[in-house]
Amino acid sequence: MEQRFFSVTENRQIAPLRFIMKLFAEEAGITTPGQFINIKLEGFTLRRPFSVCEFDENSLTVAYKVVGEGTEIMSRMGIGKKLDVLTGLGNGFDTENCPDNPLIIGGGMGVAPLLPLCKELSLSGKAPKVILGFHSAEEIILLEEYSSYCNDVTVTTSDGTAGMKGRVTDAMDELHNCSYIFCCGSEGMMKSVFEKAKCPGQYSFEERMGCGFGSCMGCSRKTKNGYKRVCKEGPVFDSEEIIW
Amino acid sequence: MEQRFFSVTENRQIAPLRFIMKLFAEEAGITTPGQFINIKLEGFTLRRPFSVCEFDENSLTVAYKVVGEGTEIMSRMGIGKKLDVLTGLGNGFDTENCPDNPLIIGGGMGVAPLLPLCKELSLSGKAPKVILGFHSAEEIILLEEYSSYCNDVTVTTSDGTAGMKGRVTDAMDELHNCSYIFCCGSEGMMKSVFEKAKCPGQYSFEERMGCGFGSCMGCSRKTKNGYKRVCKEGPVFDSEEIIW
Amino acid sequence: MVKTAVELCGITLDNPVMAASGTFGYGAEFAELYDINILGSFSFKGTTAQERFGNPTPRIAETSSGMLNAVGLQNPGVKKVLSHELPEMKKFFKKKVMANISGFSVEEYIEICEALNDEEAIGWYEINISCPNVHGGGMAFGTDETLAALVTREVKKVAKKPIIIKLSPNVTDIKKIAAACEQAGADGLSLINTLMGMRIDLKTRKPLLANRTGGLSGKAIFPVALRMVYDVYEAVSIPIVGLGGISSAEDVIEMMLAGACAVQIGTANLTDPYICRDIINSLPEIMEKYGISDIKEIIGGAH
Amino acid sequence: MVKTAVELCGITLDNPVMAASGTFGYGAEFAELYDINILGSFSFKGTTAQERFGNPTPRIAETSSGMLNAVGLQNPGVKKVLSHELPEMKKFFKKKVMANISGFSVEEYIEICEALNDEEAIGWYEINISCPNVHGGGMAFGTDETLAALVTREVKKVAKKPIIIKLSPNVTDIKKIAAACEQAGADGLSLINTLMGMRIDLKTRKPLLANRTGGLSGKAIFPVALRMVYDVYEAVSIPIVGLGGISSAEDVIEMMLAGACAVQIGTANLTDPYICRDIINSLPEIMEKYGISDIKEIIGGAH
Ligand SMILES: Cc1cc2nc3c(=O)[nH]c(=O)nc-3n(C[C@H](O)[C@H](O)[C@H](O)COP(=O)(O)OP(=O)(O)OC[C@H]3O[C@@H](n4cnc5c(N)ncnc54)[C@H](O)[C@@H]3O)c2cc1C
Ligand SMILES: Cc1cc2nc3c(=O)[nH]c(=O)nc-3n(C[C@H](O)[C@H](O)[C@H](O)COP(=O)(O)OP(=O)(O)OC[C@H]3O[C@@H](n4cnc5c(N)ncnc54)[C@H](O)[C@@H]3O)c2cc1C
Ligand SMILES: Cc1cc2nc3c(=O)[nH]c(=O)nc-3n(C[C@H](O)[C@H](O)[C@H](O)COP(=O)(O)O)c2cc1C
Ligand SMILES: Cc1cc2nc3c(=O)[nH]c(=O)nc-3n(C[C@H](O)[C@H](O)[C@H](O)COP(=O)(O)O)c2cc1C
Ligand code: FES
Ligand code: FES
Repeated sequence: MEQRFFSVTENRQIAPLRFIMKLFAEEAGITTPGQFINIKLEGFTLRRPFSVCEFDENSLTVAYKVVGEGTEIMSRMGIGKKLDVLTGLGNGFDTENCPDNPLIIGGGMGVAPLLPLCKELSLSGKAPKVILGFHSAEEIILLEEYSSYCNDVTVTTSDGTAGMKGRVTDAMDELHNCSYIFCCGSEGMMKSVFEKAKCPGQYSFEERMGCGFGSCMGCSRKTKNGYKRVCKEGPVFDSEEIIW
Repeated sequence: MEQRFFSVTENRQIAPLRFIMKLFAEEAGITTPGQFINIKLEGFTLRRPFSVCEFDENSLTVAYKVVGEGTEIMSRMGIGKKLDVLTGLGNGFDTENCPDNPLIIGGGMGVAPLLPLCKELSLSGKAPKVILGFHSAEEIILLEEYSSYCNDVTVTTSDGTAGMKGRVTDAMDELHNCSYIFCCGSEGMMKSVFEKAKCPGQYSFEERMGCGFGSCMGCSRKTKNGYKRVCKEGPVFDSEEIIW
Repeated sequence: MVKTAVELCGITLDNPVMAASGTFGYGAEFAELYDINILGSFSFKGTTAQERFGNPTPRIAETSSGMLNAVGLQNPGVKKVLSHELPEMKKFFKKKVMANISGFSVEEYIEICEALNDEEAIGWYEINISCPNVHGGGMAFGTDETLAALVTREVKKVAKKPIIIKLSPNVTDIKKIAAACEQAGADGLSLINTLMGMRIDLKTRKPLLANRTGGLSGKAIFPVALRMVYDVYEAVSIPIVGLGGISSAEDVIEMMLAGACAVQIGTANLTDPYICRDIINSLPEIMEKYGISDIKEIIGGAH
Repeated sequence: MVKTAVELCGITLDNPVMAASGTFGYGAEFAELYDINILGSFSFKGTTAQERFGNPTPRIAETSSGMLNAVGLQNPGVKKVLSHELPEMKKFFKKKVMANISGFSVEEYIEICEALNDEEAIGWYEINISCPNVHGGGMAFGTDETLAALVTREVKKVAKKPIIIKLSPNVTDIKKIAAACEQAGADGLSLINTLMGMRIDLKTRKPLLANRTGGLSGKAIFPVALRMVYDVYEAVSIPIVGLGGISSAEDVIEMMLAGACAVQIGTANLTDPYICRDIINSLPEIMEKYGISDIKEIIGGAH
């Protein structure tokens, strides 16, 4: 974990209530797909945690949805705005021990942290398949980016306005012999995926956070290996240790 | 009283820790010298009250000293900044019943509300004399402006770095037969002036304010005519009613 | 169209938004700014039997998301309120007003109620047993359930209006005090008054307020007020007026979900004199946003 | 050079700034960021006899200038603290640490003290009788002067370190409780723990925290903490550790003027993990600004 001052270099709407913010610093501090940052917003006690959906040495991008006061303020930030950010938070996905054809499943804003994972897996010569689930066509985000790294991307929408009508678990039916899963989405969605998949994998969780760096025990989760902090030992947990 | 949104058209340092801010709105809402405004600053519960030191129909100016967090933030505001202001507050000076040669005495930032009074008196054909007291030369403000309305301005400084060395009351010694006084400064200074002057006059007071428009009783002052609100029946009180 | 009317002790309010005592005077300053008849009602400045100057100044200090006041119940006394303030008020306010009554003894509360009993403009008495800013004054009644019950019982005997007891948050167990007031005959409760607080001036190294301590109000105390309304709602069955740090229509709804059937806005009126109007105007839209068609139906909805 | 050292129950602190229990873990996360030996000291996470998971999540909510937490004393239990957390901590923290001890019975407090008595790294016990987030837990002791005195007396009998009783602000009269603890043998007091508060989610219409209520901390509560430290300073003669909403060197000085001989920083560590370092670094400059050459001399200066 490091504290860095980033400047906003891009902040644009990509779908109703959904935005992309690109941040620049001398060192971005993200080393692994699935890590997150915690942004300080003036006037608020708690920072706001966001997964990183793209990063290189000196920049990172977050895709965010406006849900409350903090994200509303973010959506109005202009280019050049300086932000106090804690970066390099959380464990991120472990890509070392996964098979060659993992399945990546994201739901809603949960597609964000899986994008750099998809990129890394593809670049390292693996051939991930991707399922992205949304409520409706207008909520689709990051699809182009996924398609640029992977040519097997399935989109589902609950209302059928784009891609396959249904849920991500319906799309899983089409895919035989999936042996490893990377997943991020609502807890309910992830549980369905896990139950359907019956295979090992890694799941990324959200929790309301106090600090975001392990000092307050605000975000604990019971696991088969004892109590773990979503912000420190997580947000990514191995399917073997998750208690649903 | 009215709520108006002003924009900052000028904000510049005029002496160490002392600034001038000019504000523009369609109607400035100030009708009488000695009135004040109450500025809302983001993130604070209480507004900040400032006397108006110059005004016309659609603009007004405040001269302020940086003393705490709020004025520090003001000092960094750029041109174009929009401010939520309650304007037209307080009674202001009554200029109808004063003789032709009133004495105007200001101390420190207390010189601010007396400037438009000096202007009005001069323009209405009266011949005010002015005494402005400061700690030292570097704290002198608005002297040029006073001199443009009045050619009998005496400056005193406690340390003798400019004008006459001493206090405003020392300067009063030089002036014979003063028959009416307009005064603003610290309460201690005003009391000395009053005791020395032994003549009628009007004195402008400061008090910590809750609302600034008469609804909270935060700023009450005992007077010979009962309890009065500095923000509503004041800030200017007639010497006859003041209990020192 | 959403429905915003609520009932408070038998009187219908067009909407649950009232202005809180001590921040709205007798309404005159606000009536210059907007038609205050849009309010559900308001509670006027705490009134004592005799005229009071209150505490010396400074009476006001700022805090993070809040303020301290130590006004100390400055008011013209009940006779002058009847002869001057209320006749003035009736020129611009046509609804029932809430009379905030503060006293230093049970006899004083009774004396004030008796004096106000025949004033038609008054809809409710708000019995302030919780002012933290007067020594030997109201707050002692509000911090002891036996005394709270005593005031309630004696006032109830003479009061010709519903009595709403205004509780202090400076207590270990507000549920106990609330229940004691209910048992003693209170028609309703209002909570919270201010939390005791203080600031010290680093330059003088002395307390900023002449009274040393003051009452903390404003957004900072909203979660404390909400918790107390929530707890008291489970302890009593009389209506609750919820207040403390409310500054938006969302806060109004949150407070009503906790159990308030009406709310009061205090400090926010000082920061923004139009806040009550703005909240009332935005309430229908915010209700729609959260799927509320009749605001009455959400009272206590979080339980 | 200004002097920043203070003394707390016989141990000298290089400066009065400590980190508060529950916001600093066992120091490890902060030691990665800066050398935490610059701190006066810190109080580690509330420790119980057995391991505790604490409350279900969500445990955290935001409020104006503050936050709510309902962690519920998650900790590995005293044995593991001794065998794992403290040995780890000693690798990077060379000063005496404050052990925050939480219990559900007098016996539990005693058991924990006995277990920790021989640990040299511990300078003081901070006996937390004020956690609002565990049912049937610590706060009951902190809201009743007889119980508070009982815990103090029994713990004092076995404790081989000075005992500092951490008081709850959720009480009618904190002076009474403070005095009872002093009489029962407390070596010092720390105050305040969190104020009980709550938030409701407008979308679900249910309390935001799984535990329903939580403890309010952060800048919002600073004036309440200050008032309590000020009052307690007049009621006792043992040293007071002041905390609640401190987030700047100015706040440290204000709290010490009220009567604290040392301070703790809690919530501010979560907003800004470098805050303790920054406060310590700026303290000399701010002391000079207000003409303070030796910080010890301002303790209680506002009285
Ligand atoms: C590890 C992690 C990664 C995340 N990644 C993303 C992402 O890539 N894109 C995205 O849009 N959102 C993401 N979120 C959720 C995001 O943090 C919240 O939507 C955001 O904090 C809401 O702030 P607000 O002020 O708009 O909402 P408010 O509801 O006003 O916030 C109030 C408080 O609740 C917290 N909060 C509200 N919703 C959530 C939530 N779902 N999870 C955690 N805390 C919450 C806020 O942080 C704040 O402390 C992530 C959350 C976590 C824990
Ligand atoms: C009627 C009136 C007219 C004034 N005119 C001027 C003027 O023309 N120029 C000028 O420089 N100052 C003037 N002041 C004082 C000015 O209001 C304060 O200096 C300013 O509010 C300080 O704000 P702060 O946030 O920087 O200080 P802080 O000390 O951080 O403020 C904390 C709180 O105390 C209040 N406060 C602090 N000092 C004073 C004070 N002296 N009087 C009243 N409230 C205070 C603030 O408004 C705020 O509510 C006037 C005050 C009043 C009442
Ligand atoms: C300046 C001021 C004066 C007050 N005077 C009274 C009063 O006379 N009687 C009373 O019952 N409450 C009084 N209060 C308390 C408020 O009515 C209210 O209970 C409290 O401020 C909390 O609400 P808020 O946070 O919305 O201000 C006063 C509050 C303030 C700020
Ligand atoms: C997340 C969190 C956890 C806490 N855990 C403890 C604890 O275990 N023991 C304790 O005595 N106080 C605990 N506290 C209370 C703090 O130590 C402190 O008393 C309180 O937060 C007020 O200080 P602050 O406003 O600086 O945070 C906790 C506070 C927070 C925010
Ligand atoms: S949020 Fe503080 S430990 Fe995870
Ligand atoms: S400041 Fe509110 S009445 Fe004057």
